[in-house]
Amino acid sequence: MFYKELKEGFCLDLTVNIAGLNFKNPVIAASGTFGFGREYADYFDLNRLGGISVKGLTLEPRRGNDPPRIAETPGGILNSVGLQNPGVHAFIRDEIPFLRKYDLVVIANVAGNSIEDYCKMAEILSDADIDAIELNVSCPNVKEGCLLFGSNPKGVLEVTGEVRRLCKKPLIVKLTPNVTDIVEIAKAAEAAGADCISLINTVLGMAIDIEVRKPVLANIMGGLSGPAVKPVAVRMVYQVSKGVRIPVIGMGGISNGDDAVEFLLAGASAVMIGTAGFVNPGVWVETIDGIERYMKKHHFERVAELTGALV
Amino acid sequence: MFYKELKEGFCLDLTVNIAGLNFKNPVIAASGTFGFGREYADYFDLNRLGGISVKGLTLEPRRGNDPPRIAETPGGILNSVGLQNPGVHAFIRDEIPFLRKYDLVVIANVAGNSIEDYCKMAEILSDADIDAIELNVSCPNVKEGCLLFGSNPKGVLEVTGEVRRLCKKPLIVKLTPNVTDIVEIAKAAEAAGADCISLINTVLGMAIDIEVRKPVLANIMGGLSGPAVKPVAVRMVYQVSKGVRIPVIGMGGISNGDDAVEFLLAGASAVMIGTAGFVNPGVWVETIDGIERYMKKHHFERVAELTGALV
Amino acid sequence: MNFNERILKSEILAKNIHLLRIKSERIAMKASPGQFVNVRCGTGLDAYLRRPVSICRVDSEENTFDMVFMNRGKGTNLLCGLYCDDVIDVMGPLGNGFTLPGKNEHIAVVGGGIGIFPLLYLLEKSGNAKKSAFLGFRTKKAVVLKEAFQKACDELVISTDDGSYGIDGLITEPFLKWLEAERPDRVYTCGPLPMMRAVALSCMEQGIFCEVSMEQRMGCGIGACLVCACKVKDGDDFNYAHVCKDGPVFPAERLML
Amino acid sequence: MNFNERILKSEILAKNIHLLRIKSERIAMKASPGQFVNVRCGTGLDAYLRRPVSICRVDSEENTFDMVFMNRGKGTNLLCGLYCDDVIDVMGPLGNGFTLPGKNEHIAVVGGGIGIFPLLYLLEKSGNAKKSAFLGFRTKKAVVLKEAFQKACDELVISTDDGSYGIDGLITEPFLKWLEAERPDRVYTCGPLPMMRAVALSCMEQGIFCEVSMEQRMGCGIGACLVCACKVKDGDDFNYAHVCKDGPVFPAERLML
Ligand SMILES: Cc1cc2nc3c(=O)[nH]c(=O)nc-3n(C[C@H](O)[C@H](O)[C@H](O)COP(=O)(O)OP(=O)(O)OC[C@H]3O[C@@H](n4cnc5c(N)ncnc54)[C@H](O)[C@@H]3O)c2cc1C
Ligand SMILES: Cc1cc2nc3c(=O)[nH]c(=O)nc-3n(C[C@H](O)[C@H](O)[C@H](O)COP(=O)(O)OP(=O)(O)OC[C@H]3O[C@@H](n4cnc5c(N)ncnc54)[C@H](O)[C@@H]3O)c2cc1C
Ligand SMILES: Cc1cc2nc3c(=O)[nH]c(=O)nc-3n(C[C@H](O)[C@H](O)[C@H](O)COP(=O)(O)O)c2cc1C
Ligand SMILES: Cc1cc2nc3c(=O)[nH]c(=O)nc-3n(C[C@H](O)[C@H](O)[C@H](O)COP(=O)(O)O)c2cc1C
Ligand code: FES
Ligand code: FES
Repeated sequence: MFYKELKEGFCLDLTVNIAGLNFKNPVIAASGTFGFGREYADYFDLNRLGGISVKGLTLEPRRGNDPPRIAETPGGILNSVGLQNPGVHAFIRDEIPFLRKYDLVVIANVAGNSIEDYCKMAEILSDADIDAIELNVSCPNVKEGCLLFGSNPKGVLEVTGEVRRLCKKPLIVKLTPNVTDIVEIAKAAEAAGADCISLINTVLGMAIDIEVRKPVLANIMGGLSGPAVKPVAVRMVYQVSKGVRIPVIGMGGISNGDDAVEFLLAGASAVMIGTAGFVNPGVWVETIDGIERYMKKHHFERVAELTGALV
Repeated sequence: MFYKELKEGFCLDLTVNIAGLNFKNPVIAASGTFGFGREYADYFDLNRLGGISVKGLTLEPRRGNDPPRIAETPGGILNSVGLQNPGVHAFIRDEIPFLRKYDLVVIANVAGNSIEDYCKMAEILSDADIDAIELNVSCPNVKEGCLLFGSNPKGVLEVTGEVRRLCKKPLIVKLTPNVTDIVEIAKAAEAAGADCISLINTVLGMAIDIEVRKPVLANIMGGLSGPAVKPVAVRMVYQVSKGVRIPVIGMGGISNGDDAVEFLLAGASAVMIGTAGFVNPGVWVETIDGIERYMKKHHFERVAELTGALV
Repeated sequence: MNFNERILKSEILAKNIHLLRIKSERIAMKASPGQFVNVRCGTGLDAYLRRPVSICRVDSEENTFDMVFMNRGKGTNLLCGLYCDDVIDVMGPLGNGFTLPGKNEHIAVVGGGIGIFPLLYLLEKSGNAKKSAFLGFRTKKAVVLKEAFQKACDELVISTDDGSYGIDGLITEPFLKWLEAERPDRVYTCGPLPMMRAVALSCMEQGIFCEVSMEQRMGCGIGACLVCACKVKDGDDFNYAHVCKDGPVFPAERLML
Repeated sequence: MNFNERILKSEILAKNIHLLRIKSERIAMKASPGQFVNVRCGTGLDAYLRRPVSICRVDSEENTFDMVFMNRGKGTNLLCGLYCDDVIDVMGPLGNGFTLPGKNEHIAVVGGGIGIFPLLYLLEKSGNAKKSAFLGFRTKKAVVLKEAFQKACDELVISTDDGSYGIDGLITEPFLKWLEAERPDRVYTCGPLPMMRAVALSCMEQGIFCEVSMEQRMGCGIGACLVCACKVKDGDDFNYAHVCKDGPVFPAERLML
C-alpha cells in the first residue's frame, strides 16, 4: 500500500519552495498567455495563484509578428506572437506596481537577441521589484537569438553563465523541446548556475489552410502548445528531473488538476499553465483545487511529496 | 486567381512516381500500423492503396516490449510495441506472397541494432520481391541502435551510405522528429544516397496513470502519433522538402483527405497513414477519395502538382 | 468559472446561417453594440479554441441576446447542434463597441455577409438618429434579418453579388454614391476587408466619422495573449493593437487600410 | 467504412453500469461467446481510441446484441450519453471466443466485476450442458443481471467482497471448493487477473479444461498494430500473442499466469 495513514485534523500543505522562493501553491501562470495579469484579474482573484511569469520581455519594445498569429490544430494551438511587449523599462514602470498588489511570486520572463541583451535585462531586473528571472532561450517565433541559444548546450551554458554573474535574483532557465537531447541542455543550464529549469516552451509546428494554399500563420511556422503536447512535456520533465539536481517547473498542455499531478509525479516541483486558460479562464484556480482533491484522495499532506513520487 | 481552367472531359491523375516507383495514388499504409496487410484486407480492397510499408523488420524475430504498449493522450496515442516482428526471413517466406496478390507498392521497413544488421537486411531484401526499402533509423521503442543512428547527421550518413552500397532497391530513409535540426539530418541521408525521405516517425512522449502513480506504458516512454503531432509533421515536411532535392513522403496524424492535401502542399510527394486507421479502418480509402475531391474542387488534374504548391 | 447560459431559441435563418437566442443577465445587462461573445463549441478538443461571435441584438427586458453565425468550420458546426434549452458557454460581453450616435444625427451602417449582425444591434440602440443601412449579400438565398433591419432603420438598401435580389453588385457602389450626396454624421462598417476599406477611405477623404469593426483569429479573447493583432498607425510608423480588447471596433483613422 | 448501428435500448443496471441493446445483423449473425466489439466513443478527439467491450448476449431472431459496460473513463462516459434510437459505431465481432461445451457436459463459469458479461452469452449458448455460474461483485449494489444468469444456468453462486450480498468474500473460495468436489468438464473465467489466475492454476492442477478471457489496452482491435500483447508460453521461453486477434480467450495452459 502506498497510502499514508490519514491523520485527524489532516491539513494540506500546498506550498513549494523553489530556489528560495516561496510559492503558496505550485500553480503558476505561463509566460505569454497571461499578459501582465491585468486581464485575468477581471475573472478571478490573482491572489489564488502561486505565481505569474509575465509576457516575455525584451530590452526594447517589440511589436511582434504579422497576423494571423494563431492557428487551431488537433488538441492544441500554434502561435507566432513574436514577443510583442512594451520592453523591460515600461514593464518595471507600468506593470510591477500593479502585480505587487497581489500576494504571488512574480517572475520576469526575458528574451534577447544577444548575450548582451540578456545580461542587460538581468542587471536591470536585478534591481527591480520582482522575485525571479526566467531566461527564455526557447522562443521559436523570433528570427534572431533566443531559440538559437536554447538549441544547444554550448549556447545555454554561455548565456546562462553570463547572466548568472550579474543576476541577483533566482534564475530559472526555460528550455525548448525542439532538441535532440533535452537532458544535456538542462545539465548545461545547471552547470552554468541556473537555480531552476522550466519546460517546455512550444514545439515548432505549422498548419496550412488548404483552401487558400497558404500557411495559416503569417510567420509560416509557430509554436505548438495545449493538450496535444502534454505527453512530450511529461516525458521531458521526467527526463530532466532525473538528470539535474535543481528543481523543475513543468508545463505543456495542462488543463486540470489531474494533468498537473501528472507533471508533479513526473518530477516537477511546480507547474505553469497557459493555453488551457484561453478556453477556460478558471483553469488555474480549478487546477489548484484539483491538486488538493488528489492529495486528499491519495493521502498526501504536502504537495512537495508529489514531486517525482512514482512508485 | 490560382485556379486553372477546368477542361472538358477532365480526368484526374492520382499517380505519383517516387524514386522510379509507380504509385497508383499517393496514399500508403504506414509501417507498424498495418501489419502485413492481412487484417485490413478483411475491411477493404488493398488494391485501392498506393502502397504499404510493412511492420518494421529486424534480422532476427523480435517479441517486442512488455504490455501495456499503448496509451491514449489528447488527440493522439503513445505506443511502445518495440518492433515485434517475425524477422526478415519469415517476412519473405510468409508475407511477400500474400502481398504480391495485390497491385500496390510494397515497402520493407527495416530496423537494426547495428550497421551490419541494416546492411544484411538490405542485401537479403535486395533479392526479395519487394519494391523498396524504408530504413527505419527512428524507432524510439528499442534500446539499442535505430534511433541512435537517426538522431544525428553522422549516424544517418553512415548507415545510409553503407546500406546504399549494397541495396539494389530504391532506398527510403525514415527520420525521427526528435531532433534539433531535421533538415541537416535529411541532407545527410540525401548525401549518402537515399532516394527518398519519409517522415515523421513518432515523437517521444510519456503518460502517467496518476491513480496508480506509474507510467501507463510498461516501457515508461513511447512514441506519440495521431492528430496531435500533425503540426509538427507538416512543419518538418515543409522544412525538409525545401532542404533536399529527393522526394519526401509525409506522415503524422493524417486522418482524411484534407490532412493529406496539407502534407502534399507542404512539400510531400505522397503520404502515409497509420494511427487514424485504428479509429477508422476506412481512412486510407476515404483519404484517396478526399484528395480527389479536393483536386476537382481546386482544378488540379495531376496529384503531383499539389506537391509544394503553396501560393 | 461558469459562463453557461440557457438557449431560448435556435433558428435556421438561411442555409448555414443560424440564430441562437440566449438568456444571460450578465451579457444583456452589460453589452453594447459592436461587442462580441467568445463561445465554446462543444466541451472537448475538437474545436479547442472559443469562437468570437458578435452580439446581434439584446432584449434588456427579457435579459436575452441573439447571436447569428455562419456554419463554416469545426466550431460553428458544433454550434449548429444546439437547441432550445441546451446550455452554451459564452464569455462576454467582450471588446470595445461602436460609438453611439448623438440625438438626431444621421448615420449609415454598411455591412457585408456575417458583418451585418453587430450592425443590427447598433441600429436598434441608436435611438432617434436618422438611420440608413446598406447591406451586401452573396445571393438572394443568403439574405437574412431583412425585416429586423427594416424596422430598425429609416432606409434600407440591399445588394447581392449575383444580382438575384436588390441591387446587382457590391454594396459599396450604391453606398458611395449615397455618401457623397447625403454626407451623414457617422458611418459604421463591418464585413469583408475590401468593402470596409472602400467605405473607410471614402469617409476619411470626406471627413466623415467612420468606425470599422475588424476580424482576427483569437486565443484568449480578453487581451492577454496578444495573438489577435491588428495594424494601427503609430506616428509615422505602425504598431499592433488587439482586436479583442482594443477593438473589434476601431476609428477608421487609426487603421492601416 | 460504416459500422454504425442503431441503439434499441439504453438502460442503467446499477450505478455506473450501463446496458446498450444494439440492432446489428452483421454482429448478431456472426458473433460467438467471448468475442467483443470495438466501440467508437463520440466522433472526435476526446476519447480517440475505440473501446473494447464484450458481447453480453445476442438475440439472433431480432438481430440484436447487448453490451454492458462500466463507466470508468473518458470513453465509457461518452457512451453513457447514448439513448434509444441513437447511432453507435461498433466494429465486430472481433477476436476468438470460448470453445463451446459438448452436449451434456458439465461446465462452470467464474466471473468477477465487468468480467461476468461475456459469460452470460456463453451460458446462453451452451445448450443443454449442465451449467454452474460463480460470480463475484464488489458489493450488493453492484450486482447486476442476476435474473438473466439465473435463467441461463442450473446453479448460481454469488459473492460480494464486502459480504453485503451472497457469500462474503472472493468468489474463488466457494468456486475452488466446488471445483474439487464436482470436477466439471470445462471451466471458463473472466475478470480480475488474481481471480483468473487462481481459477486457472487450480484447473490445470486438476487437469480440468480451462479457458481464460484476457484484457489489454488496444489500438486497432484486429491484429494489425501489435499493441495488445499478452505473454504466452513458447517452449521453455515465452512470446507475445495478441489479445484482440489470438484472444481474448486463451486456453489456460498457454498463458504465463
Ligand atoms: C469580433 C468578431 C466578431 C465576429 N462575429 C461573427 C458573427 O456575428 N457571426 C459570424 O458568423 N461570424 C463572426 N465572426 C467570425 C467567426 O469568429 C468565425 O467565422 C468563426 O470563428 C469560424 O469558426 P469555425 O469553427 O467555423 O471555423 P474553423 O475553420 O474551424 O476555425 C478555426 C480557427 O480559426 C478561427 N477563425 C476562422 N475564421 C475566422 C474569422 N473569420 N475570424 C476570426 N477567427 C476565425 C476560429 O475562431 C478558430 O480558432 C466574428 C469574428 C470576430 C473576430
Ligand atoms: C476484450 C475486452 C473485453 C472487454 N469487455 C468489457 C465489458 O464487457 N464491459 C466493460 O465494462 N469493460 C470491458 N472491457 C474493459 C473496457 O475496455 C475498459 O473498461 C474501457 O476501455 C475503459 O475505457 P474508458 O474510456 O472508460 O477509460 P479511459 O481511462 O479513458 O481509457 C483510456 C484508454 O485505456 C484503455 N483501457 C482502460 N482500461 C482498460 C481495460 N481494463 N482494458 C482494456 N483497455 C483499457 C481504453 O480502451 C483507452 O484506450 C473489456 C476489455 C477488453 C480488452
Ligand atoms: C500565445 C502564447 C505566447 C507565448 N509567449 C511566451 C513568451 O513570451 N515567453 C515564454 O517563455 N513562453 C511563451 N509561451 C509559451 C508558454 O509559456 C508555454 O511554455 C507553452 O505554451 C506550453 O504551455 P501550455 O500548453 O500550458 O500553453 C507562449 C505561449 C503561447 C500560447
Ligand atoms: C503502433 C505503432 C507501431 C509503429 N511501428 C513502426 C515501425 O515498426 N516502423 C516504423 O518505421 N514506424 C512505426 N510506427 C510509426 C508510424 O509508421 C508513423 O511514422 C507514425 O505513427 C506517424 O503517423 P500516424 O500519425 O499516421 O500514425 C509505428 C506507429 C504506431 C502507432
Ligand atoms: S485574443 Fe488574446 S489578446 Fe486578443
Ligand atoms: S489492438 Fe492492434 S493488434 Fe491488438
